[in-house]
Amino acid sequence: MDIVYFAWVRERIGLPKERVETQAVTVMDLVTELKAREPRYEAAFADISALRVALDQELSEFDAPLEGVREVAFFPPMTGG
Amino acid sequence: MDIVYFAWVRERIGLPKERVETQAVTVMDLVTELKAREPRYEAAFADISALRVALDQELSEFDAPLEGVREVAFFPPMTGG
Amino acid sequence: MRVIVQEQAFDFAAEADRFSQGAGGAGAIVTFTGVVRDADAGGLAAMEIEHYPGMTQKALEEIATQAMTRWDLSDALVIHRHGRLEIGAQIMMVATAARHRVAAFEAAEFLMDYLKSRAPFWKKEILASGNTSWVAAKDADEDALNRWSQD
Amino acid sequence: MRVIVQEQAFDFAAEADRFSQGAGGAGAIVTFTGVVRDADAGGLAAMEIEHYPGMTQKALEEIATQAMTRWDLSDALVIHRHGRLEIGAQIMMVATAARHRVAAFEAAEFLMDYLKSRAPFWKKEILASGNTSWVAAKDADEDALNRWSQD
Repeated sequence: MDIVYFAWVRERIGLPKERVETQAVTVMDLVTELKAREPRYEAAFADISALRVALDQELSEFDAPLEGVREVAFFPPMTGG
Repeated sequence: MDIVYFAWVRERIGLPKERVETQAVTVMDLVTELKAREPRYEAAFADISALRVALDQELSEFDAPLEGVREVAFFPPMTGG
Repeated sequence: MRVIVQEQAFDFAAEADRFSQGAGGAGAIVTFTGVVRDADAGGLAAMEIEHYPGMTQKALEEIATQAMTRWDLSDALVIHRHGRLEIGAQIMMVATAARHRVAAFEAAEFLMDYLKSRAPFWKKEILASGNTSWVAAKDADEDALNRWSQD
Repeated sequence: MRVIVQEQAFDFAAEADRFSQGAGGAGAIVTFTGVVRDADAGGLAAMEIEHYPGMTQKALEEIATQAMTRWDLSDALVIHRHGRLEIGAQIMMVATAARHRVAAFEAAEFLMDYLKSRAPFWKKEILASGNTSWVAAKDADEDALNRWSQD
């Protein structure tokens, strides 16, 4: 599964994209796995309410299932326009 | 005093502008004088609620005084834009 | 702030460009353009717009000045034509520039609502049949004005 | 309907002109242009806009399609840039064309509210001091979205 990061999430984690092997059932499970890895992940995911997630380029929720998903994206609230 | 007419008021009365000598105190008094003149004025001023008035190029009301006014304009509700 | 009343066509692109170049410090620019479209029932040949020469410029300037003050605009532009206009012709435009988008949108809508019901223009539809009919003011346009009344 | 995501500058006047030429049957055309302005506290050198390439085009097309349907637009245009933008540079524009002004205004505001909070762009302010800071999402922008929710 590909994970992509944008804006300060990307900066805090220190990379734009990575490939992970995971058995996580939901996005939240995946977040818990990532946070357990290293302090920079712990820091990036410290406040989930400050983050948004997209599954296969569609905005989604943290309790959404990951089955069949190829790309998970984490980023702060958007500031377009 | 100059009186100017626009849109269907002008068409109904049949002229764009005329000069009148009047002792009318308010716009409404002037309207009453004009209506007494001829059927085309009677027709144009039949329904005052369908008309607007401007005194010296400022939107005004039918009970406004005419003292010092040089130009009275009668017209239907505006449809600009 | 510029207010222009004229019979001849204006160049929307050039005006919009000039306006956006000059809107220093603004983060948001809104334009509105009104175009002659066919009547709801079809059969329109052209539109004839009458105005009150002595009053029009002054009325538009007052409205634009109000908008500038109320929304703290960095600039505002109003162009309105009169005379005969064919289908597809641009009747008028407004443009507003403000720091934030909400102010720019609100000011442009305010200008449009006031132009619709308070600027001394009257539209007459000239139909292909040769008939003509003065466009009636809409209650909805009068209602639209009320939202801007301040206590 | 056109949706364009690009790094290079766009020509607002030319785009607005092309849009208005092509908006057949529309009586009302609204454009919005967003421009890089100085930070509220001053000292901005430039803006850097990051986006999510795989998602941006699709997200903007969905938003524009929604607007086309909901307001029965005759046309809609969205252009959004990414990359580094200097003060005064145009960031993005939207344009809407409808029979009546209320629909054109509402659709443009809807597009803007969605772009602000739902399109995958992130703005970073680059200050003259060398400091950088990600622009925080505003509660007011999130609130602005709620007015468009349909039951």
